[in-house]
Amino acid sequence: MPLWFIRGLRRGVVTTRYPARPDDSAALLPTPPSFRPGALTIAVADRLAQVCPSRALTREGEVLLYDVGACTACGRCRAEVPAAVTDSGQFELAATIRARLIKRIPLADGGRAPGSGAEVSP
Amino acid sequence: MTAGTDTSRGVKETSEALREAVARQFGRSLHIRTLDTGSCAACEQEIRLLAAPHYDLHRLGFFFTPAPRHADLLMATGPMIRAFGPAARKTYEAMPGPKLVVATGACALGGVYQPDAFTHGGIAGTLPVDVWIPGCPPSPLALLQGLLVAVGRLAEKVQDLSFTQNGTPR
Amino acid sequence: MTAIQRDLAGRDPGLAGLLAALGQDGPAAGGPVITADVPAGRLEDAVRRIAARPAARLADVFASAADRGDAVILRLIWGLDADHAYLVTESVIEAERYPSLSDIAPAAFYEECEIYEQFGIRPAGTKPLNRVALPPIADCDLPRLGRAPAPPPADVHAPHVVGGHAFEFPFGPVRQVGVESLYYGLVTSGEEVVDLYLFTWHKYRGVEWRLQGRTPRDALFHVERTEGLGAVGPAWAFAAAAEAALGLAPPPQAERSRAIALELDRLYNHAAATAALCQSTGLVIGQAAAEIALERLLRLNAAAFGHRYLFGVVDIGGAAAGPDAAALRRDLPGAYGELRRAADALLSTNSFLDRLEATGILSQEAAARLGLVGPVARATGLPIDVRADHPASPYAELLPEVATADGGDVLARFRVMLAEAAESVRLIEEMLGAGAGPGRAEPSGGAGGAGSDAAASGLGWAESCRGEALAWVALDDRGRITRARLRPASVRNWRGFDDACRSQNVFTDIPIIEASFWLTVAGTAR
Amino acid sequence: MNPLPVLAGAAAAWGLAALIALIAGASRPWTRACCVVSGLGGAAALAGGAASLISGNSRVVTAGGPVVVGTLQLQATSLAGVFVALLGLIAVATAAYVPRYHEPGRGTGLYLAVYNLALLASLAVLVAGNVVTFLVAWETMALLCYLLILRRPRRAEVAAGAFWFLALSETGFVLIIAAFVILAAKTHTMQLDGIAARAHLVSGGWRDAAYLLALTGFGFKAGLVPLHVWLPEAHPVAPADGSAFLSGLITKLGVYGIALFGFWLLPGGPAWRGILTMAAGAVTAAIGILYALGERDIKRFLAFSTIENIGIIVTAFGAAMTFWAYHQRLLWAFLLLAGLYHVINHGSYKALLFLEAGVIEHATGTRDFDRLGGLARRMPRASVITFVGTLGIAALPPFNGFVSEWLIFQGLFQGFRTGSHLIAILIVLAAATLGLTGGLAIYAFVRGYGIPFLGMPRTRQAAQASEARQPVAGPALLAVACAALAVGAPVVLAALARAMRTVTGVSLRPELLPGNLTVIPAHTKFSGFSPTWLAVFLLAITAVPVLIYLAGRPRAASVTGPVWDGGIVAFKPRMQYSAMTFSAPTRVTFDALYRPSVSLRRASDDPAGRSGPVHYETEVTPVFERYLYRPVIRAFEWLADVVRPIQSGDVNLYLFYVFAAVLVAYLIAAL
Repeated sequence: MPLWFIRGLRRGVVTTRYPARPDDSAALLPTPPSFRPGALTIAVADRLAQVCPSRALTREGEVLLYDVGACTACGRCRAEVPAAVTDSGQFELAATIRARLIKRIPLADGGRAPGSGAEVSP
Repeated sequence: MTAGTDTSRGVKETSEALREAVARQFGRSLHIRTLDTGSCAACEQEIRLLAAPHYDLHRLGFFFTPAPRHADLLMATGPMIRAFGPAARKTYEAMPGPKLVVATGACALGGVYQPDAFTHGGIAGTLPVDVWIPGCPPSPLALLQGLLVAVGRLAEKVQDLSFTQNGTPR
Repeated sequence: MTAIQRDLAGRDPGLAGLLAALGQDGPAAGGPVITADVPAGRLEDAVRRIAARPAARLADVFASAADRGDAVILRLIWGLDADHAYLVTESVIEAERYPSLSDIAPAAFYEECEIYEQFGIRPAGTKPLNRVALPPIADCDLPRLGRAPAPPPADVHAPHVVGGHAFEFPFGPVRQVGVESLYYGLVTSGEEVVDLYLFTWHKYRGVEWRLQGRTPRDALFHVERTEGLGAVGPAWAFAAAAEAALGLAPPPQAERSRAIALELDRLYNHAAATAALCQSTGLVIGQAAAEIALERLLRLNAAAFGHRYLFGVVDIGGAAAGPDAAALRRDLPGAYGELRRAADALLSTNSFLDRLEATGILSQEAAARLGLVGPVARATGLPIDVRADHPASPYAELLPEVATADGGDVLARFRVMLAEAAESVRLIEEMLGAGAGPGRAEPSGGAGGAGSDAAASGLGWAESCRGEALAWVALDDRGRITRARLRPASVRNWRGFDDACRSQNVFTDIPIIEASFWLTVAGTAR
Repeated sequence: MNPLPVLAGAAAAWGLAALIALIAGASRPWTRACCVVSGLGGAAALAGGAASLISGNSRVVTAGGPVVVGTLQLQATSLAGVFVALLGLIAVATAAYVPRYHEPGRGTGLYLAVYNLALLASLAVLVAGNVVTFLVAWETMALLCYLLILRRPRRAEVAAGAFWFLALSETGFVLIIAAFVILAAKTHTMQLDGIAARAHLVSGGWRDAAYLLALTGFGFKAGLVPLHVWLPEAHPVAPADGSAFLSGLITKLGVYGIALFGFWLLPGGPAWRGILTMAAGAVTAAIGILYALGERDIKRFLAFSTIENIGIIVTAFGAAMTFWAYHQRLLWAFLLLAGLYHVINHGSYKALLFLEAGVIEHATGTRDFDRLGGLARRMPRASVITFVGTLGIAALPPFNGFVSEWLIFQGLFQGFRTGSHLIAILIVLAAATLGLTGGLAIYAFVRGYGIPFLGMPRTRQAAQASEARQPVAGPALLAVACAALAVGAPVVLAALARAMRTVTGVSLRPELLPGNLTVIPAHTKFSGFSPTWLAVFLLAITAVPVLIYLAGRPRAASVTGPVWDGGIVAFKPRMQYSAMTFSAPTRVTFDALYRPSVSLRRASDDPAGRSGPVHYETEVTPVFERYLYRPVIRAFEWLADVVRPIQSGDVNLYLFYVFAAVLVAYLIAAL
């Protein structure tokens, strides 16, 4: 046992300083997507909603409803439309009210502009 | 969006009161009981790692306890299998008040499983949830943040996030 | 692993005879998967013939509803390890009863119970069946894969002590902190463990039911989340099954990408098992050391594939993500070094070894009888390893070392895990050398794949961290799943758990045994 | 004062009670009347016994002229006084118990008649003044007890149990006769005090022979291992009050016999005699409690615990004799006193426990531990009373068992005063054995109380048990006695010390009781404590946490929830410790003694996967019955076969036998 104790001391401290200081291992984590409204047309929104395996994305009229709680950060939407979806880099997502996890993302001008959204000006 | 929304609204005020009561009564020490309502075991692994050297939640005054009688906070994972519902309710009722429930992981929040004959698709319908931690599985860091939000030691960030950004994606 | 053609040269000529006996024109049925139709009348005889064969093990038994009528198709999957082939026999069962398979091949008992619950047909004979998935609730009517059993006979229940000088020690389902829900019924005379049985119904999610009607890619999302600890193996098996059905051949770099993920998966699971062993033996510092290694391995996973538990790596027809080779080369030695140092220190700590030696002994005979797989089987000296017995790219070229031990106790399992971890590191480095990355083979023709637009089915397998994971998928002509069978290794190895515990007289050894099996309830109650 | 008249009153009362029962046992009021009379007799016996402790041995009274069996002579001795008092106590308790326990009826009438006559006969044994009276009374007592056990003769196990009792009792009787004959022949007197006075005339060899015969003969009745086998057979089949009487008193008559020979008729003797007695006692104690742990039947369990306590008493006696051999008269008298004190204590709580066993059996219809459970809620009165008895017999303060066992231990711990290392070690060994016994006894009675009274009911009968209309007064009285004998220990011991002065001639009073309620084991500056103050102190201590709780009770309304069960569907009675599983560790540790046999049956033990219900059985081998008595019985059967030919049934042959016998007699006379 003392041997173990010494090993422990030799090993040194690995403990994160979070929340006092940010932890850089967070950069490795898969994080929920972030969307570029400019690139989100109705067609794109429907494609995203269609590939989302956890039904985190649904289109409600001219709004893309994004349920961060249901999202598993699987990255399929990003793979589907890379131009419109990127990585939010957020991992501090705890909410005390479920509704706060549901985001309403406006679609680009009623979705008139088709395509990848690359030509949509921000 | 999910069965849980109304419930969570219903318990909002109480959950605020609870958090204050918790802060008052337990100071900065809190005992945690976990509850697996049908998870895939990944959330469990992340929760176990909270006690590991890299995260060491004891330094923040959190402790795990196997006995719900000693627990102040219930970390529930999984989509709440219907057959497990009674056991989950028993566990919650076995805890002394004031008590908090933390829905942990996408399953518990209604992400992976839709309500059907097997599961409730989330725990909100069965237990009054106070804090929701997304992620599949939520990383230990996310869990730490959730716990600290639960006891009111960190402000929640998510309501200020829009998950939209302009400019071309990285 | 998708169907890659192998010639029959390496095979024992007896196989041809066997196949002939099964009514197959032998050599024609080449390839790693041989399918044989066996009429219900000749099923018993066929099972006897195959079971009599050396190194033939009944890997899985499952049923699916026939297209017409309420007949049931009973499929037996045999691992003909010596012949490097899987043999799938199909029998159409019209009657309520079918010949009792477990009397010939005991490994089939658990599945017989399962099939009774799901399809309402039961083996001939009067043997009582155990409850497997359906909760013991009176008006429980969960959707089934087939038709519900006719009014269920009273003899379907978990075994209970009904009398005498023993009592049931209830444990769970809500157990220690941070473990899955699982109910032990521990039947004890006060000192010795007379019997031990498990309830897993409170985690039964009906995954196989919920996969029906989905596209394989959509289904894969759920397959990965069926057993999250060690998700790569089952996911790969499922993907391979779908690929076999669709006739896809993933590009080599994608296969290596998968394989790297699989070995990383093995690494972190063995590290987690080590931590669990330390926890169950009360060796806190050792646990901390193992957990440091575990956390570093998980971060390595995240760095290499973008997910700590390697979800979303495997894809139908290839790999959705490729490893960050630089990150792997940089961090793998360090992370593995942590594990190695912790393990070396543990293996020189007598107070630790004393708890492991001669604990949870499982005889080789029992392991073979119950059809156990993976480290649990290998620790009894059974060299069962899909990567060597049924190799497919990239393992066909890598020729992985199969680590075995004898004794069958917890220590043997621990040693096997450590040896495998070392081997995994070697394999990863080799595959990195060969180059790995994302990639996907798109269906060539219609959804049916391989040009044919008829409904297709396929078998897939992979050596997950817990042992052989099998999957069998049948697609309709629209490429949607009509029946998906998942058989993670957990399903197999739990049935050896009570034997191992019964070899013990001390309750406190049971957590140690559980840690050394390192199974998940989620994998069983899928 | 002379207690004999009082005792005569007791005898008369019991005779009258027997008469009433015989005539009008069928009617409830008359049964009550009978019990009242019997109870009065008991009170008289209690008083008389106590009196004879103080007043010393009365003179011998020759009641009536020559009877067929010799003259009837009576004497109230201080030694017997202890047992007479106990007899009275038990008689009162059972008298209060019987009316509610027995349904009036012909059988009950007969039973009560027999029972009161048995009381009478036991009293006669205790006040017998000469050998013949003693033997006649003894045999009468034995036969009446046999009838007592035969309350329900049609049941096979009843007949068997009763037969065990009779057979061993008669075997012992023969040895007892031999012992008395030796003494009477050597001292040329039949009077007991005469024998005591002229004991020095008996040569050493004959003394030892007589003592060994007596030890064995009375050992059968007392239940010394291996002569104990009748207790577990006879106790369960007798009615509860009968068992209480058998265990509380009849076994003590055996102890009385041993004390009679060891301390009055043949005081002292060589060291080995004491060592032998002590060893017999220690072995009996250990084996008794171990077998008690193996039992499921409450009454068999209590019977084995009786064997254990007899062992403790006899150990004390043996140690006393050893001390005599080493001229430690003080400890000699002290250990005798401690043993007699334990006799009273055990009589009180064991009778209590047997009476409550009867209550449980009536309320639930079973005596099987593993079919009971949760009775504390259903039967609060019974559970409280039983708890008192349990604390007493487990030798836990503040009750009486603790005081007497403490005294015995203190006596044994002074083995070093013998001056001989070997003897000191042997005595300490005996103490160690009693230590093990005491520990196992606590274990056994945690089980004996916890399994039936705590937890969940294991059967429907247990769940529906009701103690309405069940007897209370009798056991309650004994519970009070248990407390009084502990709290009032100084008084009791004072009386016993007086008796010791009569029996041993040693005056213990100053050493034992320096006043201020303290008790000192024979030698000051060794140890000492005050049972009275201990009791007070314990009550105070238990009060403290209660007060603290009441003071610091949270103001908020407390919530009562179900037991945390790990979320299982429902707790089932089979999910709790049963009597057999609770004692499994001892079965494993002492398997050399138990030789347990295990059988595991299962609906399907298929190698593929066990399924269906399992049934686990473990049985303890009855070593003594199987390896000691069965051969003997076989031998007798063989002998019977051998001698059968001479029983031809031919009259002439029998005439020839008579003739031959007469001839032999004449020849002997002629020589």
